[in-house]
Amino acid sequence: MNSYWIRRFAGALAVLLLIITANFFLFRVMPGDAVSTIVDPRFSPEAKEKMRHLFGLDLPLHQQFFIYVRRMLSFDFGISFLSQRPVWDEIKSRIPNTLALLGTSLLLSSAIGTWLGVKAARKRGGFLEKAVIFSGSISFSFPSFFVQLVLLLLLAYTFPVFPLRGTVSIPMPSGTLPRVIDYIHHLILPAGSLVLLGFGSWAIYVRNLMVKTLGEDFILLARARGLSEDRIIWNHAFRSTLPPILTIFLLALPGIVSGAVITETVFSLHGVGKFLLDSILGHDYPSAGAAFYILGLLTIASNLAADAACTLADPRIRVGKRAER
Amino acid sequence: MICIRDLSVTYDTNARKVRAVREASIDIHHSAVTAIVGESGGGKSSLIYSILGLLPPEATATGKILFEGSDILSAPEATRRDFRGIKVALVTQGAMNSLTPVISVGEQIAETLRTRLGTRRREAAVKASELLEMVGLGPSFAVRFPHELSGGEKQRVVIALAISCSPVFLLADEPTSALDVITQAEIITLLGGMVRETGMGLLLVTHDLPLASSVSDSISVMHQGKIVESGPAEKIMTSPLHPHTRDLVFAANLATGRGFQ
Amino acid sequence: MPRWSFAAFFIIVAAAIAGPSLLQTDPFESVARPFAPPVWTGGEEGPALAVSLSPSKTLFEKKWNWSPPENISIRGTLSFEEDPSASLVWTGPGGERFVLAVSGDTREWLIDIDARDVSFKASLGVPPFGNATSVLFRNHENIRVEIEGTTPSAGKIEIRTPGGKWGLMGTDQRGRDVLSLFTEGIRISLIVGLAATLISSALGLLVGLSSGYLGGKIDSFIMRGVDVLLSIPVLPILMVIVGIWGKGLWQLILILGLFSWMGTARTVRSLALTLRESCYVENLRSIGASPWYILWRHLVPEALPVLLAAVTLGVPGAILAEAGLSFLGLSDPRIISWGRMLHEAHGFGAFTAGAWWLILPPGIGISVICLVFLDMGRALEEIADPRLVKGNRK
Amino acid sequence: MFRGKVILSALALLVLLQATTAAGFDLNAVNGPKTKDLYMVIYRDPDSQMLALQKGDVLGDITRPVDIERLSNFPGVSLSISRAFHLFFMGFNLRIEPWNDTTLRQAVSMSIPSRQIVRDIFSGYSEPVSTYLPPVSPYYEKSVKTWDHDPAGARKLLEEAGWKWSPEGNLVPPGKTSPLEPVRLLSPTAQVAPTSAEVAGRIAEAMKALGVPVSLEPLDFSMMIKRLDSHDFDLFVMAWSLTRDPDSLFAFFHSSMDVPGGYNIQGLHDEALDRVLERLRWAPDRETADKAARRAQKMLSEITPWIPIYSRYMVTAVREGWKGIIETERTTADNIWTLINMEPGNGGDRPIMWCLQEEPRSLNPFSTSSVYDWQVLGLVYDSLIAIDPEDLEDIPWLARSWEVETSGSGSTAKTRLTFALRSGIRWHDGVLFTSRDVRKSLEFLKSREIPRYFDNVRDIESIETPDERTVIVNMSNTSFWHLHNIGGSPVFPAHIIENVKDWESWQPSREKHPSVEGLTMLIGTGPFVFRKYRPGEYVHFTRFDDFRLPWRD
Repeated sequence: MNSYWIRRFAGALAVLLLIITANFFLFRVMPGDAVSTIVDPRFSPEAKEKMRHLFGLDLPLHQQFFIYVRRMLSFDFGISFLSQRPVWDEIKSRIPNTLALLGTSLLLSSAIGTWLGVKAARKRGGFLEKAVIFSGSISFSFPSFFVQLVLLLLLAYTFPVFPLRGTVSIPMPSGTLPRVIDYIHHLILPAGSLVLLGFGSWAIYVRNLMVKTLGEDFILLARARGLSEDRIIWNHAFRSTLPPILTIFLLALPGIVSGAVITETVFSLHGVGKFLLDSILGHDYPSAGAAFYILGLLTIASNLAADAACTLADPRIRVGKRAER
Repeated sequence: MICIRDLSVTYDTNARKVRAVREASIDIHHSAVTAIVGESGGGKSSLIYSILGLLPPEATATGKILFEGSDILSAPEATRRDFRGIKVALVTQGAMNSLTPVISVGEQIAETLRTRLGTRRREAAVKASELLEMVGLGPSFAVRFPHELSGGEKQRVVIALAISCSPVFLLADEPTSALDVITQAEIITLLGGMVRETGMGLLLVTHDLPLASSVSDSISVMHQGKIVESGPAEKIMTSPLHPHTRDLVFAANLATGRGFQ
Repeated sequence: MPRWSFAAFFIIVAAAIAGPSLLQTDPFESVARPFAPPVWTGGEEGPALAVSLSPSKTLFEKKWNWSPPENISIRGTLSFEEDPSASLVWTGPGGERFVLAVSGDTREWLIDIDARDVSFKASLGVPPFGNATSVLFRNHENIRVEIEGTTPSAGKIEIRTPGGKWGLMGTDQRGRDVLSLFTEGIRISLIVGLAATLISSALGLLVGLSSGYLGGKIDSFIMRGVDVLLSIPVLPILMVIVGIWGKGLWQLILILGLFSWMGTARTVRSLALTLRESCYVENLRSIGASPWYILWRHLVPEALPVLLAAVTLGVPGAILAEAGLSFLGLSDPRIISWGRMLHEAHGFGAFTAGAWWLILPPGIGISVICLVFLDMGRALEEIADPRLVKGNRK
Repeated sequence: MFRGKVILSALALLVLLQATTAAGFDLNAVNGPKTKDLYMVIYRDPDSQMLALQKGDVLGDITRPVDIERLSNFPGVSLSISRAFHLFFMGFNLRIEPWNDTTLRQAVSMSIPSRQIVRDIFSGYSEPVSTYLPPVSPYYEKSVKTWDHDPAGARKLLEEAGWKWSPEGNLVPPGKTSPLEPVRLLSPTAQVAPTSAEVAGRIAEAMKALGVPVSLEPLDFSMMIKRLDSHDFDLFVMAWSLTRDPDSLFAFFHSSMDVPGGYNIQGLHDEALDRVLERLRWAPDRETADKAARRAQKMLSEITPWIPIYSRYMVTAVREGWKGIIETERTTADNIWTLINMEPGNGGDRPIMWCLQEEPRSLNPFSTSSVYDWQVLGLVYDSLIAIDPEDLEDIPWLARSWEVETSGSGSTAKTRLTFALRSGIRWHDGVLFTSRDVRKSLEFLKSREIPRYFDNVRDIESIETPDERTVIVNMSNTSFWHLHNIGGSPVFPAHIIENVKDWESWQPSREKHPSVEGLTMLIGTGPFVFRKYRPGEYVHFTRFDDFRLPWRD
């Protein structure tokens, strides 16, 4: 059993190393030179040279690589070129927002999607099945930023139900409970739009899996034993489809992380995704690398979590092959 | 006993209409083994599923199936559902996934006992291990998962599940065709033994005539949805009337080296 | 069984090929005022005015029955025989006279007036944010413009007011015709969608078949690689690479193709695995057929329906990825794609200007194309795997 | 304002700008800071900024023409407009053929329709210029040779100089047979600077019409700067934001500045111009500086190393319901005086919500060069001299009065600045402000050679503080601008910067103040006390009660 886990952790480590190396080379290859983004009539040539030395851009490449790996693992991302502040400080304040957005939208869209998927598989040809297929295709085809822009315009401007931007209203309400409510109130539109866009694809995946499972022999036998339809659907069919559903979790995760980047841009949320975009546009090596690294870490961590859940749900992996008799 | 009178089952997939069973009539008696023999795909399974009321949506069954005198074909779904497992049980071919892969074998049996007979949790667990023993599997199997069992062991669990609520009739649809010859023999003797001990009626559906003749009391031959010939096992084996039956008997003797009398 | 999507697909392809040449306006050239609503929307915006004054016609008069136009521009040069003393006089609402320009001391009189110039507004006493034309035009009143003083010997001046409305889909923030931008966008979306997916499917087929068929060490190694690649968020890495490679259309297509083959590789591998164990491949191998022969003559045709379904389902993914990247501003500015249109709409204030005719078409366009490919993909999928159809008892 | 007879001229424009300001502006009437709380709210997305402005909780600057038009007739919002220290131009690479040919440059500048470009792209909300200093600058010279838009005249000019056109319409230099090879115009990408990319497109079109085969090359900003620093370009477009001092002309056009990374990007080497620029740079007094600046502008318009295109207007949206907004001809409502003087119209105490369009980067006064940081730091740190918003003259701030003396003569002449400081000024943490703070600040900037202040403090020879109220700064050479450079630098609290070891990573806004509760190490003498910066959301200030305007002493 633990050989399984060792392999999973080794895989995760491999992904981590790949991200760090990709990170290092991708940004070093970037044309453009960091210092030159800080252009100010008052800067003289010698001043610019000083800045270039400050960020250690004049060391040989391999030396920079080893320092880079060591620093990445210790979360010391160096100084951001744009803000001259430790990158970790910048990202630290942004991670909670991204986590909140990612977490809620992932859980909600998977929960709603799964529940609808099972219901649709149950009544084949029913109205619900058509609705699920339609909503699924919508979430596959509608560009997320377009839907979000329209939602923002409708629900934040024409009918000011939700706040326009950011994660906290100004001036900040005092006391923890009002602040939490205020935070949630700010998060409803962004996370809600991600759920709206995401649950359809979940429903379709789950419906297809359930349809396959319901065609198996053991369902026929369970029916032959006179078990109630609910028990058959939830205790037998759903429980056996749970492991593959959790693997969809793995596949959907990178997509959701990418979705977060666009959502943070549209709703001007202070998150890691938006930070990645700004750093890339500003040729800010350390920040862009760090943001990409954090997004990668988030994906790996959730991969392992989904893996763990998958093993718990699927005895074929958890139990493996115990000795005969 | 179950009397099936002029049962016809037709499937109309949007491609074409298929009449799988055409006015079949057969009687299934208590504590006796009735066999239906025919080439595979001849409508045998449709017959079993119409008894159970588990035909797919696009299939329609006409005719009458009398269970202890009352026609269950037209009975409402609730009563038919109540029948399943208590009155009439099913054993299928037992290909790879005849058991829910994620629930332990013992739990699946206990679950049936709890939900169908309302037995309490601890008692159901005890009964489950007894059932496993009855079908020749030790108590240690209760905690095992289906993927840890061999084909034969899985089939035994399916049988245990079927008889868990001591049904009046057991319908077996090709129960042994996926197994090797030795396990085949063991399963058939197990089934035969149960019919004798509990007085349960067994409807054995198979394409294997020698196997059928070795255990069943009466045999009906089915060809293209119609029952062409019925009769006691020896009569069918010794003096087949219908040409199709004769071909089957000839093939059976050829296989067992007895040659043609 | 042909579904609506196949018909829609051909219409879209036809529109992409024939579209741009049918429309006479060039997508880059500005044709009307920025954010001009489409013609068929309500409102009493006046029509476009295009009149010229010349030595033979020094006066122009018209009754103006609409609200003041967005802008008026009077441009041209007049030349005189001797030193001129002429002035361009505008008689507006209530007979008020405005001298818009006076001839200089040279024989050439260059007139260049535009109502948007802050200095022109100042000369009419209109605050810098006001609308100069509101002084010159009023609903249901005459407008008169005349060259007084010495009559010019040659030359011409043109008086133009951009129409309040424009064409079927109005104009964008630069006054460019949205309809021609939209049809241009169809072509780009199709090219990106199809090309990127072809690359990714070809790669997917290659990797999937070889790893599925060869099996063993290679298979587990490739599959580990696929898992690693699948666990990296695609958009961030696309952003990073596009940031480096530059934003050309073909680089974008190549990158999209290189980062979306993993899904297809997985499906094809699982298909190849099942086929490899199936009997007829076993027999082929037993009669001495070479692996390549088996792969090429049998596995590939078998994998084709699944692949075709995967391709059509992959197109929406590529189109949305391109739209996402252009929305973030990471695509080539010279290429008009729907994502680009939405990016510029978002960046240049189409939302605050309420220019729905600039926002809805690209958004809906992307969705329609994706729905079409989705439906075709599902139709193909059902051919490849009938069990998804209703009723699946064997 | 009279109707009837109308004369179109720039004069009318000046009259116009007066009309929009409050009735007669008197600096001494300014008092404050009045409101208790000031929030700088971060709105990075222009749409959400517009929505906030319309819904009424924020005041701020707007740039997009569509926003200006929408807010101009929006109830409850009033707009103020003024010229800005901004100049957008196209530069040539004078080091290579054919751009070293002056007539060609003059002809090209005649072919570019700056007025039409400003109309189409800015809907008129920018000012076409043809000089090398923005019109708002006090040293702006109007009577220079302006190459007005006249395509036919441009072709005539080239024909007289011997240029011909190839059959395909491309220019053929005099004495050559083959037409000009295709050249590339570097411009920032539309993502970074949308309007600049549009203007570059229009310029390329105009030059193609003249016969110069130009193609646009959009680049990321840092890539472009790299190409410019290594002189690997033909043409480039650029926008500079300048200061009220004209010494930027020296930085842009003096031949000594033609070094990689220097500002003489176009590589201009002109002996006569160099001498005028040196007179400007090291002018002993205002008159020589003024004369030299105007002379330099006249010479430049002949040489045309650049083609100035436009100078952008600053437009600020102000919510009605606030009293005491300060607008002048040279600045919109967005200035420190307004923040000090404004208060809610109907009494009560509502916080001011001012819109910040970008995240303040590091709030480290030494290392940052982002304008958004300085919108925050400018409220906290004061300087010895302030700038009168009306006529841009120097007015006392931390220094009550000052003297500029030049000792010695000729090449050994040196400038000496003596500042008399105001008394009774306190830092936000209560410590008294003395001459030691000024000396420590200037020494800190010089000793650490901090890039941002490097050019200001480089020529300081010695600093003396005879008593707590006077500071004497001896410069190593003479220049009229020393007063502005030294007097304009922010003054830091000595008791805080003394123990700053590593200025690059100093984070004053994040370190708690050792003794005073609720304060950070971001301590100044300014009208507002920095309280909290919540990344992505807002920067919160409160009123500094001990703050007194100089004329309130």
